[in-house]
Amino acid sequence: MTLALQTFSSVKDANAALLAAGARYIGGGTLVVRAANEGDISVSSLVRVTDPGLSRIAVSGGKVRLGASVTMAAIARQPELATLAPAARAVGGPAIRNMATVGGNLFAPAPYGDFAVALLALDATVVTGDSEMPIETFLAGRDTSRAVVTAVGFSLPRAESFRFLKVSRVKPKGVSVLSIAALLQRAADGTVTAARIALGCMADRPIRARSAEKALLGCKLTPQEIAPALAAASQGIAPITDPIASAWYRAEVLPVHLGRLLSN
Amino acid sequence: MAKVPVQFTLNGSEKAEFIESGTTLLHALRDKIGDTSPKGGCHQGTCGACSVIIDGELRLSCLTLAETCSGADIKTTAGLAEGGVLHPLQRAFLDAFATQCGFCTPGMIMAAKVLLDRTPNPSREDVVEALSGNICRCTGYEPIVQAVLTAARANSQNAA
Amino acid sequence: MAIRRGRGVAAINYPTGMNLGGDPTQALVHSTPTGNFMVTLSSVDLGQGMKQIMAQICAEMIGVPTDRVIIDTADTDTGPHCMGTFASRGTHRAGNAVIQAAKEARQVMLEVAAEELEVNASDLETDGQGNIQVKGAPQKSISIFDVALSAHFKRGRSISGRGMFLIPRSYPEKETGAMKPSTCYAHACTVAEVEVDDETGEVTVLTVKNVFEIGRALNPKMVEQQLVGGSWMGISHALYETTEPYYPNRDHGGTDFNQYLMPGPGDLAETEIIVLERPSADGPFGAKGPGEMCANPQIPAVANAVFDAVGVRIDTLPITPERILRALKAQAAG
Amino acid sequence: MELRRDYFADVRKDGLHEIGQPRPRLDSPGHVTGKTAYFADRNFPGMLHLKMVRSPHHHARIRSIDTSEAEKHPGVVRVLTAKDVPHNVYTILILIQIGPEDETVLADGKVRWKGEAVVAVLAETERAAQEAAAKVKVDYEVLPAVFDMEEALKPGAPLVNEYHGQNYYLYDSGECRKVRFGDVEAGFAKADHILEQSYQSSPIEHAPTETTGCVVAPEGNDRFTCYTNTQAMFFTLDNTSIILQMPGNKLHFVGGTVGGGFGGKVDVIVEPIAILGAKLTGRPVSFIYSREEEMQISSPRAAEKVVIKDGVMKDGRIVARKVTGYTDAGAYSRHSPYGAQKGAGHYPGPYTVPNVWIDTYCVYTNRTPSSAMRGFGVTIGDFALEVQMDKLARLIGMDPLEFRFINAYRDGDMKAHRQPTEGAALIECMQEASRAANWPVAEKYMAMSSYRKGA
Repeated sequence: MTLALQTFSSVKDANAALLAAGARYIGGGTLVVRAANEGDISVSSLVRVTDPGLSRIAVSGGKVRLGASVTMAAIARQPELATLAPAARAVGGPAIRNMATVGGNLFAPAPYGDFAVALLALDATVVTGDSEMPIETFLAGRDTSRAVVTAVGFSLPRAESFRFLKVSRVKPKGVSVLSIAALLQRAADGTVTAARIALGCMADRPIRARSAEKALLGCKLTPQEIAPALAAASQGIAPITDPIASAWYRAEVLPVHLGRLLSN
Repeated sequence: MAKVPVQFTLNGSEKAEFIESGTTLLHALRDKIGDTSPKGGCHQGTCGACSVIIDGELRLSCLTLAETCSGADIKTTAGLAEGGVLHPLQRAFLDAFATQCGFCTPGMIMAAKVLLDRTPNPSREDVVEALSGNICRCTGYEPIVQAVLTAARANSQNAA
Repeated sequence: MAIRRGRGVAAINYPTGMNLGGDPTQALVHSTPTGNFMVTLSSVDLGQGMKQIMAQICAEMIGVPTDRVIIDTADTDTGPHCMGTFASRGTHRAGNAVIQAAKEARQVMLEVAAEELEVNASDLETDGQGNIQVKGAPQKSISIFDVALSAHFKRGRSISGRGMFLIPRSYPEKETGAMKPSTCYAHACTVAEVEVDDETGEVTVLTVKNVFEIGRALNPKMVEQQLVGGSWMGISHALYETTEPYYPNRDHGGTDFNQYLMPGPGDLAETEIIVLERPSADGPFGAKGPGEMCANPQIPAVANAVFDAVGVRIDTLPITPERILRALKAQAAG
Repeated sequence: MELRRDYFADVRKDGLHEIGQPRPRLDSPGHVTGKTAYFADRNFPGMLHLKMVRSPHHHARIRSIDTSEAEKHPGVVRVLTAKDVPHNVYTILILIQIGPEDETVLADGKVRWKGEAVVAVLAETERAAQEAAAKVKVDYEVLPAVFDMEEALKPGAPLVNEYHGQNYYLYDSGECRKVRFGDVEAGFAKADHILEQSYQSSPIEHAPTETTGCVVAPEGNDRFTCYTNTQAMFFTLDNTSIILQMPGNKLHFVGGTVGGGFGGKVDVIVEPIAILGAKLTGRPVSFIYSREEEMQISSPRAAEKVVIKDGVMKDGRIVARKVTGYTDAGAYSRHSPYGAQKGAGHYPGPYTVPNVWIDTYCVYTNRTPSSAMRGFGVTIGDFALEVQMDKLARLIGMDPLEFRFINAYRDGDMKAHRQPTEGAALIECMQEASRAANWPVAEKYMAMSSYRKGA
């Protein structure tokens, strides 16, 4: 058997082809072509879709819709998405960013998937064919997901309410020790009225820091007031151990980096 | 084995080949077309030695399937010198002693070229960012960063 | 949060060539009909520039510019034996072999020139530009181009030479360990300055000031290449590199350049290189091997600087943020 | 870079034409135009691709190997096992009489590290070779493995390598290479302070951007041309000749510019099996390590443990130094016995110590065999020595740089391995570092010289 590429103009036809054994969807190729190059013989055919709609970025009325084939580079250079640029630029080097897609990032195992961490904080909706689901639901079931992801949608955060941090050993392009995305709504006096915090590398896929979110409510972002949230951040996490860092280290420095991100 | 036609422009000349479906652009360029300037350092997308420019954008040829490049305009380091005259980046790499084993050099030059094409007067941070996907094990990077900055200065002086 | 600064020093020496000797390298040199010179070897260029250095050595010995020397190497059908490119031996061993071969070729060349100029060969010298002239009477001269033509077509001489360099093998004495590991040593001293984040254990190397004594910088720009790249690798070894991050546990070995950590272009220390030259007794023009030792002193210098900054000793390489953080926590716990 | 020609000006001859000149590199134009030819830039019609079936276990007995399904796989031309290799048990330093032969080209009855080569598959495409490799069935009986050097040296530890019979290399001097100089115990007895410390490293990869590999083409006259990125042409050719029991005149090795070596390409690993494949199929063969193989299968720099015990006087003199070094060879020797004894010749470092005791061990464990790397046998020792020097200085309340001046070796000083010091320059390096780093030391140290009066 050889590796064959099948090209379809519609997602519907691609979804049908993906039911075949050994078929895998190819977006930017950074995950699946690598796997094939490394000898993953479970992949025998690659399925791609040329529908230009998959590469469309739509921003209107504060709502964003990113086609699944939109690349990290396209997001990083879109002026209306400047708030998200740090998260898009956190992925790979320039060449990888020209290839890696929004859809692919949703499937990238930790320590990859930094952009999906941002999308989780934004409470994005993941669109697959006819159905839509919250990103949290999608991530939980991604290992068995067969249908092509076509887009993600979310409300564009105001610049001051969205924060993103990636910690890596190698600069400027290294994979994550951890990544954090935080969406914070604050009252006029600076008190947090709503918080959604997503973490990368604290599990095999992006997760939310629910205890920390709760603890932040009613707090001003001062070292004293956020301390309980930082203490809570490590609750319920099971960080990955990999060549970059151990679970112990990731758990130890999560509150430190979260504190820096919040009080910056 | 299923063979599929691919046709693209490589360094200004038309190329048409029949390749096995699923072949990476890196293999197609090196083994079919004979342009060995992109190097296979990892086939994982982690070293940058295979970097080429496709329609003006830096890409990793090891992760790009050749058949997705039909109709594309592809540039490699082998096509950079025109009429035997080195490109300013190539000249700067020579003058800065920015090559040792040379294996990363073609990819580095591709990464630097897309930077200078878009950002003629880059800052050091711009250069560092542009080269960040390319691994060099010999030089410690500094001579390469300096070469790119020097080439940018030479370009802007020529333009002035 | 506190960023704490420290500095550390380390001084080292390093043997040139294969430990205990016994590692031969041979070279052949001959002229083409038009006075270009071919050096034939089987030494391998790993990117350090061995071919360039052999060309400069041969050019110096013969008396021609370097671009008139061609290096033919790394082909076992043509090149005489070389033990290999390792142990900082390339320049020292192959360089000496090329010197000897070039000397022999030069002697023939001077003899032919002497016949053409009708003088004694011992009265001749080269000007380094490709000409042979009478000592004290430079107007009486002949080009090496013409000498080569004469040798080939008129005099029937082969302007060629054979070179061989071998340091006899030393066998360690069983009980005392008396031995001769090497004939010459390079030296270095590095001062490193670091910042340590005492909440995360992250280290930033701010500056490294490296002083290297390498015998003789045969091509200073190429020496600089080695020393700058080596200094980077030393820092990389100190803080980043391992194939087994949880050694001796065998799990989680990195398999790519994302997982195998090395400093990126955004992590570079401000690097100063100072070179001293104390020519070695047996090196080509006094050269020693700079290629390996330049990556050594940064490792302990960085380790000592980390201690100076935060007061904990990390005696296990690499000095990761995790190891520092664990030590800081142990220190805080008393 | 700054060349400081004022040091040692009296012994250096200047005024040369080419030497000392920053001539441009003649290979760089090829590098910047992508025209430099590396071994993998050769492509031959009909070339086969070799993929290795590797051990998934750290230590196991091989009960059986079944290659029948793999051989039937479309595109497969040949499958090689241990019985196809004429001289399967080898060691590379046998060329300089360092034995015993202790490693298999392809595993025979046993695997001793995770990743060890067991079966080689030659196929028309890389993909076909990968698919067929997955069809090779190896029945393993997993054995206890040992990863920790101290554990490996304990009685009753799993035996890693039967060709040695114990988990350390046996030198002519016994279980370790020894250096004995002066009376180290007497030195400790009179010392004002004793400091014993232990240092540890883990394996380090050369990580050249070009992975290890070769391309072999039959010449049609019973000779084989092997395009390779080995760091040592004849060393590799001669070892290949032994392994394949093929006269050296049948082998033609072509190297050239290598995409980075750093010591990682002096093992003889890919060439013999690729040439064997070419010989048995009559086809060109390409065997190139994947990046995963380069990172985890190719020999790394050995992990080392170094224990240093020093006796030091209040005035800063080191009066006794005892060093015990352990080199983690992994499962096979390769160059490690040589590296371990290189350490013995290097200690106690560039310092003059009157009483020295050195033992260096080469220890076998069930991990990827280690081998040479930039600074072989010395790099980790220097880390240990120089951190120890820092600790000693602080222990006696002395400036770490001044402390080194007090102990620095100078011309004529007798080294522990009984060679007089020649050509020393440590003092001058430290003097220049003192200036460059603005790290002042007492004037008497700045007035020192590596030269000895009358030396």
